[in-house]
Amino acid sequence: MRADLYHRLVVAALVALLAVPVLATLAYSLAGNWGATILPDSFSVRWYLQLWHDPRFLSAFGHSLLISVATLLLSTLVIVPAVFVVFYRFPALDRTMNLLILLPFAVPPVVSSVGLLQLYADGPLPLVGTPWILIGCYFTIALPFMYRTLADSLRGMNLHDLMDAAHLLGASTPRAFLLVVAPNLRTGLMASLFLSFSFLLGEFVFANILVGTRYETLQVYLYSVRMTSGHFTSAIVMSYFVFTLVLTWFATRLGKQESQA
Amino acid sequence: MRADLYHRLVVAALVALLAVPVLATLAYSLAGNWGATILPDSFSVRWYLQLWHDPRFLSAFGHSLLISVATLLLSTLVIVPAVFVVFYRFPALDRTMNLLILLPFAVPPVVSSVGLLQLYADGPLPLVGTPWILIGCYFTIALPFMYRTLADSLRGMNLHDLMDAAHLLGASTPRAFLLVVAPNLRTGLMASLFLSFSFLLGEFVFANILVGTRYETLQVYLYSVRMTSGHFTSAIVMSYFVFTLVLTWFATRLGKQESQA
Amino acid sequence: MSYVNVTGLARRFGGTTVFENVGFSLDKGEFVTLLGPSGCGKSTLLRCLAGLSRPDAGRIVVAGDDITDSVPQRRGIGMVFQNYALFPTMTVAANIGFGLRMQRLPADDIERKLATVIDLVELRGKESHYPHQLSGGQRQRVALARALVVEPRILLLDEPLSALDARIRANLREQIRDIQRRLDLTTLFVTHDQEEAMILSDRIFVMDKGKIVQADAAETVYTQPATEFVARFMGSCNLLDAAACTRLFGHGIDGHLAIRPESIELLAAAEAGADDLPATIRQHQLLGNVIRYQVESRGTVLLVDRLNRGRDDLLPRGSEVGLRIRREDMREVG
Amino acid sequence: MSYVNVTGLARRFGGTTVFENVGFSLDKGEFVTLLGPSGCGKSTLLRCLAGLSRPDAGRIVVAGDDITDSVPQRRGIGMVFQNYALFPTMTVAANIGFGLRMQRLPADDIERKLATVIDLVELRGKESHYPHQLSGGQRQRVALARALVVEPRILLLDEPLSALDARIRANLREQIRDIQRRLDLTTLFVTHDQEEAMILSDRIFVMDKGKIVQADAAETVYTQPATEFVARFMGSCNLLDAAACTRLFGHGIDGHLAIRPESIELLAAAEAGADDLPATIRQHQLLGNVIRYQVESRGTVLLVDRLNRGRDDLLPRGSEVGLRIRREDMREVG
Repeated sequence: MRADLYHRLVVAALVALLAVPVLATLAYSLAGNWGATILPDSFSVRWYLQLWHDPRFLSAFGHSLLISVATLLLSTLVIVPAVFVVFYRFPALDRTMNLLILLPFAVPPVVSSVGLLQLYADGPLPLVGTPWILIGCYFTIALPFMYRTLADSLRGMNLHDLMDAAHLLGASTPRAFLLVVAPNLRTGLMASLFLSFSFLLGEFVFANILVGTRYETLQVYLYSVRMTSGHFTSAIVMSYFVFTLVLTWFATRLGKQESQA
Repeated sequence: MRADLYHRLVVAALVALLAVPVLATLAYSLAGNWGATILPDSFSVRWYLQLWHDPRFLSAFGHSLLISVATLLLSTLVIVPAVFVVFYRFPALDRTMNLLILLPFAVPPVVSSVGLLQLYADGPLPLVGTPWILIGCYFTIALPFMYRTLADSLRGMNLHDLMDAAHLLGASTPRAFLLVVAPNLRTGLMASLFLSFSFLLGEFVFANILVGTRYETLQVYLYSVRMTSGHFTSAIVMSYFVFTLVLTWFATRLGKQESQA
Repeated sequence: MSYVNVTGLARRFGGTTVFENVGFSLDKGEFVTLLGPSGCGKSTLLRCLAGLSRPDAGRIVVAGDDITDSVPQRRGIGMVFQNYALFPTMTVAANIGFGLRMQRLPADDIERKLATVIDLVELRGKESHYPHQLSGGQRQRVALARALVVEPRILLLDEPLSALDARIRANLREQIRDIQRRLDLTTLFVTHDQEEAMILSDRIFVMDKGKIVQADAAETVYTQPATEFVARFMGSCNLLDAAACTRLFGHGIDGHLAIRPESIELLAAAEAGADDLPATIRQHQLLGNVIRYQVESRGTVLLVDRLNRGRDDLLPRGSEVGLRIRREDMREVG
Repeated sequence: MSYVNVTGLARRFGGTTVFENVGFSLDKGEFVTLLGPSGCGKSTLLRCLAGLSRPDAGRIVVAGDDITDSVPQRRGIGMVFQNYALFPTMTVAANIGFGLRMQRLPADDIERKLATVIDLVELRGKESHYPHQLSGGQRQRVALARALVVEPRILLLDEPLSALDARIRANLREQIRDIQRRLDLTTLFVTHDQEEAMILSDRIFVMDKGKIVQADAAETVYTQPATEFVARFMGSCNLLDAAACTRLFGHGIDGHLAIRPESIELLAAAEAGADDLPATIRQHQLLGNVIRYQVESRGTVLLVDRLNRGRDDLLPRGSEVGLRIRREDMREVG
């Protein structure tokens, strides 16, 4: 029983560690005024209204959505066939891929964006300052998430037997892939897309260094307003937090539907 | 055969996409002078020498190492027992943990650091500007990597049977954990520590917003020198890249030794 | 007074009862098999004995010593798991010596005991191998040695053979039985394989839905099943209801009549006497050493086993035969 | 001319030869089992027939049609896999209808054929279930229906029963054989289970190390094994070397003499004649319907099987008995 109590304490401490800042921020964002007292004097939603009526915020949000969605479309089109090819034809490549996808992850954004700045500032491909360079960059960020999740899905099915069965029933390789394998990847793909999406939406360093205010994204905007009222920024934080929660909930629900179907 | 060729092309394209920028940066960092010609006029290592003799660079590097190592020590001490408790006593908690660890990952650094700025700028815990706040922050970043990897390791062994066997042979729960379970976690722990380490070393947003130049870390330094000579920044990029490669190679070798032992 | 006494043992998970009011005793040195289909509660019963699961009621007494509430560490019970449960980061020697190190024995005592048990399970030369370098049979021998070396009062075996190939299973089976006899070790063996149970055991406890429905010597359980379940579970059996009985023997019964296929004698029609049943061969199946006939007599199809003694001996489909069934081979079951 | 003709088939992986110079023929409607231990090359041979693996040499002719170089899609071969290989995101009906949709048949043809085959495998009512909602036996019936509905010229079964429980295995075995007979379908069945092979097959091809070492009817393979390997693999067997032969029968042989335990008759010592061997019971094992005796005669231990006919019939250890072995039950093997 004493051991049990200790175990429960460890878990409770961990949860508290993550929950306390969220609750404090929520209180701050809803506070009309918060002076020397422990609890705020009044509550109001004006910081939220101010944020969601700011045209600069809305345009930055739009830019971010556009870039993220474009990146994920590109990634899906490239990675889904690629991971299938790796597993079906060149399973030995999986090891290499697992190292390769770690590289963009291990080289920090400041370093690689500085590198990219050199390469694409001018010369034959003057991409710096355009959304295109961000899409390229973000592709390499999304790659690890998507490759890993899709690879797990493929590892979890009898890929070769399923393909063999489909072939013997008269399906060509592309048809077998589309009809038999691809539907199995949907859950994994959705999960990794949602995760990549929320990560890309939150990316700051590449956006700031490579594009900056020339095509302002959400994070660059948020960064630039970070020194205005603390209540306002708390409202930003909570809006974002709720947005993420909704996304996660949606992704989970989608995953459940899939597994029930 | 035509299908095969197509498959090879897809894979080759993917590899090239990742390799070309690296090679270009390498050439640029070694170029003494690079005018209008396709290849540089001369090669030299002076950009590397300049970087590795800059005291500000070395002190920032030291700060980063210190913070990263401290974070990973803290994480190991908290997460290893926590994940064991979750799997051994409260396996139902694993689902909750999997959602929980996504949160710090899904809320973008700019947003959460702005939130933390509100909370810890003054008040009872004026942590902003000190390395302590970074260690706390980085702990939540390292959490997902480490929890996931350790959870995979635990899932991969017959945790309950191993513990039962150890109990029947006279071991208490803590001894069974230390002697039987912990050695199985070593490979996974090492891999996740290396991954977290290279990620933390590359973290910029939290470091910049929460601490800035008051305790300058590597990325903050690199960011501040990004507009100096392109050759110099290319040398930075390549140094970092090599450092990461060496770390990865080391981690892989360690993993191999483990699995042979 | 028996060596092990279990009385009124019960275990529930949430609302469902795994088993209830289970009682039995084991003599010192006895080899008893707990036999039943998967889900009948036999593994949970074993885990209760080991202290890995807490019974909701009942008492467990070993050598006069009530261990019902003891922790697993202090029960003096050794256990071998189906999946071996070897410690993957330890060598064979470290695995086997684990229990001795927990007892903080002096190093040369450990050495000596290790050497003995390693010879016993024939693993000499494998001491510094890791579990993943061993075959399934070798792994299970390591697990056995690890349980034996601490000299447990009872050895529990939880389906230790079911992950192994047929040939290795047969060998290891003999080896376990041999070691158990040499050490005079009270052993409780859990399996769902009736052949394994019959070959190994002094007694068999047949479990069905959380109850021990029969506890007897292997021969008795096989030839005199207490219930229809036991009759069905222990090999093939002709189970006749009241109507079939009346047709065949002229008198009905309560419940079922169980007749083993091998206890029915097939006679040429000419040899059959007045007491034998007239019958017709419908089909036959070659099972290897046995040929199984489907024989119809008075509207009932019976299975009859006969040794496979070559082509000339085979009775073709449609042959008229006589069936001789001795009274003592018929058994009424509930 | 046979329906299927395979000649000189060979398959190598890198440097190792899986099989070489394999040839056989199947008649239309024949049920043939490819029997062998794991790793003998039987699955690879099956995959070569299906076109899923490319043979390095040899020809495969089906109904006069050389399909050696055809793609799997055009061979008209159906296959059932050990792990079912059902399409997880499709319902039972969609799984079974997959092959028909690939042939772009009109919707009502598909409906009609689906209905017929679903009745055949007794899956009516399960059409809109997904594979994960089915039991193992049901899944394998879906896989069977999926292979059958396109009316293949040959049906290949790759250990389709080995993932199933004993009881379900026996049922499905009968069902497969029954359907195969009704459709008069040429079938090649791969297994490592000799009992399964004997019960199901018209003929058995025994494979050992990439060679078909015997191809005969089940009875013949069992009673007249061509090699020592076949004798050992098909159930228990007494294999006597030249020395033991000389001691027992007064004359030696080349190779080994194989005698099945069930073909030896145990006689009371008094009944034994001059031609019978004097022997002593050493041990017995209850195998269920059979009791296996270890009997020693002139320094050689022989296994002898006898039907289990109750306690009175049991010969105690140490009894003096006579062994009667008929000349035609002894077989010299290589």
